[in-house]
Amino acid sequence: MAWTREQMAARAAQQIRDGFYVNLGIGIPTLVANALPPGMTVSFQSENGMLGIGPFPYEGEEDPDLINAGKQTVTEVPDTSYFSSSDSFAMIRGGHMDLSILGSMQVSEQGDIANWMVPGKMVKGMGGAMDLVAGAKEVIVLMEHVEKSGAPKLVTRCTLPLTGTHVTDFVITDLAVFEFTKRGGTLVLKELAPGVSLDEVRAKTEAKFDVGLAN
Amino acid sequence: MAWTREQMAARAAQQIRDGFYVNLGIGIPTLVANALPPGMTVSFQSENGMLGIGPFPYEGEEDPDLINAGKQTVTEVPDTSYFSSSDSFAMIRGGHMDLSILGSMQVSEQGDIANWMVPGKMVKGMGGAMDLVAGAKEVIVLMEHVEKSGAPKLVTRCTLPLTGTHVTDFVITDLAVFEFTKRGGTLVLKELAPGVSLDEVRAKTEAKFDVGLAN
Amino acid sequence: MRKKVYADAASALDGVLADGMTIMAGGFGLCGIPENLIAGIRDAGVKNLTVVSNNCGVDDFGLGILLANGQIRKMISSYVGENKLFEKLYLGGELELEFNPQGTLAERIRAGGAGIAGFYTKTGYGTVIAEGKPTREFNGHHYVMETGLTADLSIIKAWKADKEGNLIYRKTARNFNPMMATAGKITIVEVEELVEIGELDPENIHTPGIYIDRIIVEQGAEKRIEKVTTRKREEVK
Amino acid sequence: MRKKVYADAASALDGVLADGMTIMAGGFGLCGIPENLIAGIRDAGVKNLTVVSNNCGVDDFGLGILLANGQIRKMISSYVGENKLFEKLYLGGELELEFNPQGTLAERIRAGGAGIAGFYTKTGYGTVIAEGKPTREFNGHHYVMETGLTADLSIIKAWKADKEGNLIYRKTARNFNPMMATAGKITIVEVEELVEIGELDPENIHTPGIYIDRIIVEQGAEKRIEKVTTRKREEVK
Repeated sequence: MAWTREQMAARAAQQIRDGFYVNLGIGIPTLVANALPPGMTVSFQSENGMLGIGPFPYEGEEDPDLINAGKQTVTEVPDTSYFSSSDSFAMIRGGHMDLSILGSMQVSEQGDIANWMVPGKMVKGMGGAMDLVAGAKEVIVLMEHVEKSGAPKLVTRCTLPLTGTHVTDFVITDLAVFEFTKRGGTLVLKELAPGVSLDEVRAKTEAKFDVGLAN
Repeated sequence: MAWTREQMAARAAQQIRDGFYVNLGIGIPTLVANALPPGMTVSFQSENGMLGIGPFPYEGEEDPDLINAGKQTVTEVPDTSYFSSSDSFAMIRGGHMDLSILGSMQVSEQGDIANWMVPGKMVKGMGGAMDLVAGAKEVIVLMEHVEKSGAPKLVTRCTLPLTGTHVTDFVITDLAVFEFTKRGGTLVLKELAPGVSLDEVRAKTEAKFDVGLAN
Repeated sequence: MRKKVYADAASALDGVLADGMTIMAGGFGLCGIPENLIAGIRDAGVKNLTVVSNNCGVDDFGLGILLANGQIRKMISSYVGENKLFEKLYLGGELELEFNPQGTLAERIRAGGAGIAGFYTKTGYGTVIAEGKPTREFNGHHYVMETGLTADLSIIKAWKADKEGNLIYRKTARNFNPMMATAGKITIVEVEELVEIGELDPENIHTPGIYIDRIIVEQGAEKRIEKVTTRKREEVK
Repeated sequence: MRKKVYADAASALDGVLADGMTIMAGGFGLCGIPENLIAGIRDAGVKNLTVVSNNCGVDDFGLGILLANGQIRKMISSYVGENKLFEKLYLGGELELEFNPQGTLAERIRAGGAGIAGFYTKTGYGTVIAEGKPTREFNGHHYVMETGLTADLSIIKAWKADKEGNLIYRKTARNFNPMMATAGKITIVEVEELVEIGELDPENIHTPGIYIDRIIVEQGAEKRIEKVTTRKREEVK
């Protein structure tokens, strides 16, 4: 049975180490914060200029000056710091974020990501995604295994405009977990969701991958 | 009679307009702060990271954490702000300083400045001088008209290693005041110190200059 | 004497607006935007503007009101997804759009204010963003050259200013405001509170007054929240 | 749990030093220098260091003690005029020296920490500083390309840290410390006071804790003043 969004987030949370500084993209990645095991010290960064993000505020305590990159109201934690957008992206681009977890429309077998633009549809913009994939020490993509149409999202080459090339380390879908041997290296299937068969994953994956399942 | 150092500084102070943000180099330029007419609002910047510099501290009140770019102890004023060296030079390089007043060993008739290095002597380094001459909106050189040896310091071409090219707007020496028509333009003699003759200035100046003395 | 304080947006904008000019506008989404100054630009009716701002407001608020009023010819932004009017104008060819990755946009503005004419970033290498731009290899990695960005006018929002223009921002309302303060030929700030010189801590001034030409105290700002997200309060034991 | 706090310089430097490494050291003159950490490096005896620092201390203090101990092979600085030993070693060919204009040095370090591989500045164009470096014209002006600078280790000085490594600096002791904090593969800070997490104002943190790996509380620092300049106290009426 395929993983739910929450289970995908929980699986991604397993990749987070104690002490990590992490940037979470919008969508499924935002669920990762709630899936962390207790007792871990992890700081979340928001690219609009905040390190150390707390939970949503209590009703009535929303502060218009305190939002995350998804424009949602959030709160401080005791070690929060605020900074400008240029300082924020200096942090991201300079390789100081341990991990960026973000959604994608396609990931190629070279680790290219396409997550910001569908030609013919209105272009919303890439926001901070190109900086995050170029800058974070580790990049995890969290996405459905296939399009609503059934088309594979793990592809030989991205057909959509790219966000970055050779930037993916880890891909977690509702069906399986993949890891790249290194940046721009080989894609390896590491885990299957419970009840999901290798054949199903093969059928729904266009990208070439090695099988490295633990037994 | 040639101007004293204090008189040179006073002449330089006349170039400062109300509201100016000014960086003063070490040596004679530091005297300019004391020569300002009362009632003017002028802020002095120090490239080690301070805007709004007060006078020297009272004896016994020196703060090792509060120095100017000449490494002298200074004080705050009510509108002081502190910032990092990169922010300080962003301010300088970005063209936000109205005026930089600095000493020099040579100035050429193209407005080139050479003020940081004498070949064969120990090299101390250029510090912030290259950034200041490249970045300030207006650059005034305050220097003796000739070397101790009698050699002219206003020269056809600088023989010493350059600090910047086409960067001088104004030159004030103990004998005279010169202005460049524009950056990289023509050098024009504007004033003579009391009792100093045009012939004396001609004799002691290698650089070609036009005479534009007020009568 | 520096006289930086103006009575309102109209007087602060007087003499600095012109058709076809480039304006940087601070804010991220609707957070930390200069509401009064945007309204002042709408009222002035100046046209054919190029606006540099991370986003373009929403349909009826923020920079959206300049769009609705037909004043913007071109946007330089990283994300404009919250604005339906934007889509309509863009698809109708009435609006030019230049996308910059958010970090590249922030850095271009910082560079513009800091006298850095160009810089090399990994961001966007191998993507459409790099097309037509010089690239260069450093230590085996590929970088794209981006250029510094300046504006004829920057309109920004801060929390507090003293009368010299020293500024502090509040929480994530800081965002693009500090860099834009440095990159405008003229910079006007809108603040919630104006204090006397000497009341701000000199160690904690986010933007030194040298960057600020004019100051107004914000009147009647809405400070709209784009996406209210909350959690339920736990039961009191 | 992040465990960033160490007992002293020796323990904080344990395992991070190696012959031939590049070290960035904060400070301007003798102001804002990490005295304990410099002494710790002297005690460790590591050799052939490349040191990036605006100055090189004085003969018997600051980085001067590493010079005197023969540990520095190369300096990258903007001004070394206060140090006679420096002159002797340099003229004797025992010391390499790379001068950077002070603003270029500051920006190279910021760039190194910010993932900017290179940038264009007007500073030094047409001078010996530009020799061998790429140049480029932007809007009719000439610029020199300078590269980002990083280090194996940065040793910096701050006023206060919380246990997460959020830092604030004091007055002009800030100088090069914030950029160097971002440009070291490992960054160790020496502070005058360590406080609990939550005690520093989140709006006024000069360096966020993400940049700080290890923290020590300074013991017995001299904080020497290079040039004491004072004025006479006015007569009390």
